[in-house]
Amino acid sequence: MPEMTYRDALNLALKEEMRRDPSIVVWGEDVALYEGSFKVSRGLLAEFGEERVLDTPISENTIIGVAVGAAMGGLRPVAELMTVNFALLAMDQIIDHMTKIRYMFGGQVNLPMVIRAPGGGGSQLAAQHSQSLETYFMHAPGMRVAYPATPADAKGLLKTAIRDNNPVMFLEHELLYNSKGEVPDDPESLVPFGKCDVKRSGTDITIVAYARMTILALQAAEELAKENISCEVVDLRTLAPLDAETFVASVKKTGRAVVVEECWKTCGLGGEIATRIYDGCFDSLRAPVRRVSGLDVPMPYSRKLEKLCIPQVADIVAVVKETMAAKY
Amino acid sequence: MPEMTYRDALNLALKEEMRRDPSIVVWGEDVALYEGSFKVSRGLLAEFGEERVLDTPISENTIIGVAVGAAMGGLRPVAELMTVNFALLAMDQIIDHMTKIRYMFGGQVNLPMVIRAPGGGGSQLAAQHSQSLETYFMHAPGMRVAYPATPADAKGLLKTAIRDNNPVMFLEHELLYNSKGEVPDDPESLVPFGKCDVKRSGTDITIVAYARMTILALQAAEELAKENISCEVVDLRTLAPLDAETFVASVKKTGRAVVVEECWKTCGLGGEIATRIYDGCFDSLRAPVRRVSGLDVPMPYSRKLEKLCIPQVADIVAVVKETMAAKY
Amino acid sequence: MKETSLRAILPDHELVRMYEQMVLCREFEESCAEQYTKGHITGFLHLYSGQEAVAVGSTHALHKDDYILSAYREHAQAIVRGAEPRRVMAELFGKATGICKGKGGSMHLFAPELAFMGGYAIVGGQFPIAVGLAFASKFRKEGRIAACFFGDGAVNQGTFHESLNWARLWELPVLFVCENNAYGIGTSVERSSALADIHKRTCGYDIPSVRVDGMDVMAVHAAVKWGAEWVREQNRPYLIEALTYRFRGHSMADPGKYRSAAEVELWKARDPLPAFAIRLIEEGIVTQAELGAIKQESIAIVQEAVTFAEESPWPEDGSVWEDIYA
Amino acid sequence: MKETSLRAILPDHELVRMYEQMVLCREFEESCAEQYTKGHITGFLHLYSGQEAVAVGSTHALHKDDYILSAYREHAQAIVRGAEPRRVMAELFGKATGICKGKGGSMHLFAPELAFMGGYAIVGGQFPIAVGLAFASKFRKEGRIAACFFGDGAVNQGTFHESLNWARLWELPVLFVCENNAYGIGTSVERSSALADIHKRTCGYDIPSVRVDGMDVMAVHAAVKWGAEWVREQNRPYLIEALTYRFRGHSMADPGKYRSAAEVELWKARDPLPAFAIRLIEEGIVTQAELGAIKQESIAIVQEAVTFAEESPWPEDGSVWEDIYA
Ligand SMILES: Cc1ncc(C[n+]2csc(CCOP(=O)(O)OP(=O)(O)O)c2C)c(N)n1
Ligand SMILES: Cc1ncc(C[n+]2csc(CCOP(=O)(O)OP(=O)(O)O)c2C)c(N)n1
Ligand SMILES: [Mg+2]
Ligand SMILES: [Mg+2]
Repeated sequence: MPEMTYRDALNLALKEEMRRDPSIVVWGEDVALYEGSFKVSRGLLAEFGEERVLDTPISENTIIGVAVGAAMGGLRPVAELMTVNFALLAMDQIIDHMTKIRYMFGGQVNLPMVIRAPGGGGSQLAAQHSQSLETYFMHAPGMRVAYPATPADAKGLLKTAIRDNNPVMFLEHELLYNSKGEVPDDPESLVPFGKCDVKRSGTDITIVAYARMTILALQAAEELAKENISCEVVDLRTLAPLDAETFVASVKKTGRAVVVEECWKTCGLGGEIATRIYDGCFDSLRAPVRRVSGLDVPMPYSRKLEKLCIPQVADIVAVVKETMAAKY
Repeated sequence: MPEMTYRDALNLALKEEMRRDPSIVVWGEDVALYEGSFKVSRGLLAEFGEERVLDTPISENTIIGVAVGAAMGGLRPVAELMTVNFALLAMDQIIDHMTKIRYMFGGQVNLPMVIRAPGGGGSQLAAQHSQSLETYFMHAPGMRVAYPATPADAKGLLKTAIRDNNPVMFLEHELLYNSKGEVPDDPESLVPFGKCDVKRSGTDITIVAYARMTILALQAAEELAKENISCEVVDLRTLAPLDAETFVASVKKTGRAVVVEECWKTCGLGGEIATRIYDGCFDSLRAPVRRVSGLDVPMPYSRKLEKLCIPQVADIVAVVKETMAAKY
Repeated sequence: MKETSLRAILPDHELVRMYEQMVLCREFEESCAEQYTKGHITGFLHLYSGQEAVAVGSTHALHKDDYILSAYREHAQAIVRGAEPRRVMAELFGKATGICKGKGGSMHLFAPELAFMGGYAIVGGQFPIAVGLAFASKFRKEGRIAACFFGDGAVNQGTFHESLNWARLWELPVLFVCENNAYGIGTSVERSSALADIHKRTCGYDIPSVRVDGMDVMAVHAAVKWGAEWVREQNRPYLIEALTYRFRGHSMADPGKYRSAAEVELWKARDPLPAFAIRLIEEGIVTQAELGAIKQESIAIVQEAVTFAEESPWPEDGSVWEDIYA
Repeated sequence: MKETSLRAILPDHELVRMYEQMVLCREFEESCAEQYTKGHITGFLHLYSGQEAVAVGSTHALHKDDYILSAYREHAQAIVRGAEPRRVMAELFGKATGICKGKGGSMHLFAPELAFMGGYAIVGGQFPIAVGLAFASKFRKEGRIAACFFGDGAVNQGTFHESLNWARLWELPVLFVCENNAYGIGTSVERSSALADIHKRTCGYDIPSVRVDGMDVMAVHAAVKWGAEWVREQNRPYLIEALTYRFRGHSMADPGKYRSAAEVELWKARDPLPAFAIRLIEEGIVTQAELGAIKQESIAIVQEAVTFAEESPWPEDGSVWEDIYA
């Protein structure tokens, strides 16, 4: 398997799918001529031409709404929001339209569309540009939500997203674009939705995470192994559908769980995961499920403060140790 | 204490506060001449004139953004979103601006503003007009979120909201407008933020609820009392700040808890409440915390189906009984 | 000046059909009001009475496969496009036989086989969707245009602006049709729009536009005919503002106190139904007796629709989980 | 035609002050670039070099208490308004002494005591806020106007439309100033706007507007002077489009390949700094030697700012929880 970056894996997924299916079109701010502000769409305009790869005005709600219409009209649009923060300008088309149209119209139409949105914090972009909004998308029924941690999952999940006949919110982590890993080169190798991936097996405690938090959880597990704590790291991969079965089974085995989420803690997805774990493992849990979360503050700019707001490896290590030490 | 409706209690709160403080201004779609589509602003234009009570174009994002600016400029705007559903068109100004401005500008400015938004389902208004979006507001730091269940709380909380120097999302339930109750007529009688109200004391199980769900919980408690199940009903009143102390103390006492939420279950506020209960009562809980939630579907129009999507008294009764019966 | 003879524009049977549809829509809406009062129809109910010339004039000027999108006052748009009144009524009753299985209700009719692409309840929500459908049509070289209907209140939403700019920039075949009935709920155009001449608001996008008498079905027909062909040929957007009026309140919940009785009467005197009937009679296209028969026929269709809706089954409980995902 | 003598417009000391500020801003930005390369400044960094005539010409034409709002390319706007360069630099370093205590960074400068009401990083986010400030000023009879600066890319956001309509409808004193630097990141105005003449986009709102040479500080000054007074007297919005250019990439991350070298050179030949310097010398307002001194002075100010920022303490960890709630 060739090694490539998360960015290149996404780029390859787009290219392979666009070659396969001429009804796939791509648009967004600066995705064509400029090749994307994170260069994920590099080479698309050159290969597929300006009929299929289009730059748009800065009009996020309409970027999504036009995709909704085009999907109703028989195409498979992949719309990029330059960053997920701008989804807040498009919540009307995302939540009021994209996720509801199929249902409210009695199932008479499919919306095979993908929204690609880079997100997450950690680059000192301050409050308006560092948000982790995944919980907002998980909360609303009617769409799939994927958020890969590795290049292989990035490629396989994006291909699945594009082939899915449902709307998909496809989140990408800005700090993972340069991360490298092996990626299957078979264009038919897909990663299914609704299946967690156990990225590390362990026996003492389960760490449930997603996207960049998975990478940090794996680093934490490595450190903890030195102290003889054996962590199982479960990567959600898709937030919707949520594969509770896999992480519940893991916690049943280990008896302890920590959830790592980059988003704000209050009403973040970590509360949902924790509740599902309690639902499924009430009598096998040996300690309360702990959350390692983004702080409940707007993101500060200063790197000194920013670091406090985003879960760090050391935070995970500390909370795992506390959970292991808890006596009940 | 005079008896009045939730609607009139809100109306009175607006009037009393506007009489007290001339910097309070009110605007929204059809709030002035038409007196509000739910008539909460009845009589305001007549009493306070068109300088302070203004109709706006149908431009929700700007309705909020203008309030943000006016608050920065020294006024105390109370902006109405005709229904909370339209907050989705204003998420940019609500989440990117209103909740972040104070922080990102280093605390140099206050935003004393209130967004009033009627919401909730149950009137066969279908998917785009029946949303319960409270979790979205709870998730984002930087604002207060109030959601009263009774006329007294409606008046007292709205007055607190208007006097607060922070942005407040003030939610009102459309099906409660005609509900009646005693309301203190002292204009200085306020209801504090961040304090749950134990609306019924009990010993066997705690039901945590808010807004209309509190009313249903009280009805359920009444029925359950006939079967000798003693329910304590805790009404959150403000979702942010969240008074976990009170409901945790209640569950410590009863040993069992059910959370009732009108919103979608997945990543709804019920998961947060449940997790806080587990955090606080891990060793005193006698059964898993159960959620009675809105179904994870866009709201269907047909009343037959709609009823299935919104928690009903019978659902609460059933889940409480199951929780009481659970053996661990 | 003598008006052009109707026969010079359309064949007799189509003219009669147009009149029949106007009457049918009026009867349908009046029946809805009755069913709402009886509690059979619930939720929001926005009636179209008074505006029939717009839906009928437009639809007959469009190709059958041109896309139509509308807001929540869309019963007539759907029925004129060919939706069965009985299935529309069943939808309003929330029955399983409804056009959207009871899931959409009054504000969300949808019939893709008729290229009727939906009623939308978020004011301004349909603009970008229409642009997207036009994009798909152009991309697939289908030659269909997207006709997007909306109210005067919708033009102050950001999506109106974003969509006009986008449609012109990408050169897409969208026909924007504003049904200016003078009010958005209780707020008049003058109190919501900086420029009350709505058709002039396209000047900032290099999009041509025209204002037309929306109470005159043939005037609407002519404007849409010309506009739709221009859009189709140029692959560019165009906007038509039709001046019209709703005879009832905004929805069934609205007593309509913000309009004077005199104003309402003035507009009722311009009712598009009798106005069109008179022209049809004057030109000898129908007789007075035929007019009566048309009305009876419409009443019968609507009554049958109500019976059908009443007798139809409720959706199965299990269906609440269906239709979310493909 | 001979241009009006500068002295007939403003006193010597103010003209010199304007030039000093233009030089200071340029030096400040160039120093930021250097500090970014060294890793002292992080995040997004959008420099203003090339556009100085707009901030300087505008600010000097406004009253000191008129509100100013801008986007994320706002260092110069803040400094010209009176923000201390050292506190701005400290903000960019993320230090506790920064103008927003290190919480805002480059894109979110704020100085309410100077009526500088903020840099905003959501394209188009500042429009309604400016309208709200104008409302507050009018309501409180303060006589201040709100000057809202924004880029060419921002005019396609829904908020632009909603805010123009609103400001005109409510008759509010907002001066909209578009800094048209021809690109929104890599997309030219022609490729994003249906009507590339941005000032003409106000026609749909009955708002007057003008286009001005944004490389000429006195032309900007004249346009803003006239516009601001008109806005103040009429209590109505007005829009100015200033044609300008950024000499650097969109942000430090942008190599700027979408612009030809020839185009960049053409604009650099119109650099507002030397152009203004020549006029000041021609009219005998400054000498060549004084120009040199001004530059040295600016360099010193900026160096001091960097030293201040370097030596300033980081924010305390505990401050992360401060400033959210009042
Ligand atoms: C985004 C949004 N805001 C507000 C509403 C509430 N609302 C429903 S209809 C309406 C007035 C719309 O007026 P207009 O566009 O003129 O259409 P008409 O009802 O006259 O046909 C309003 C404000 C809504 N449905 N959606
Ligand atoms: C709502 C939103 N969408 C997209 C972006 C990303 N973005 C930042 S600057 C920019 C271009 C803006 O161009 P313009 O308004 O012309 O300002 P300029 O950078 O030229 O000063 C874009 C698309 C953003 N910050 N906010
Ligand atoms: Mg109208
Ligand atoms: Mg620009």
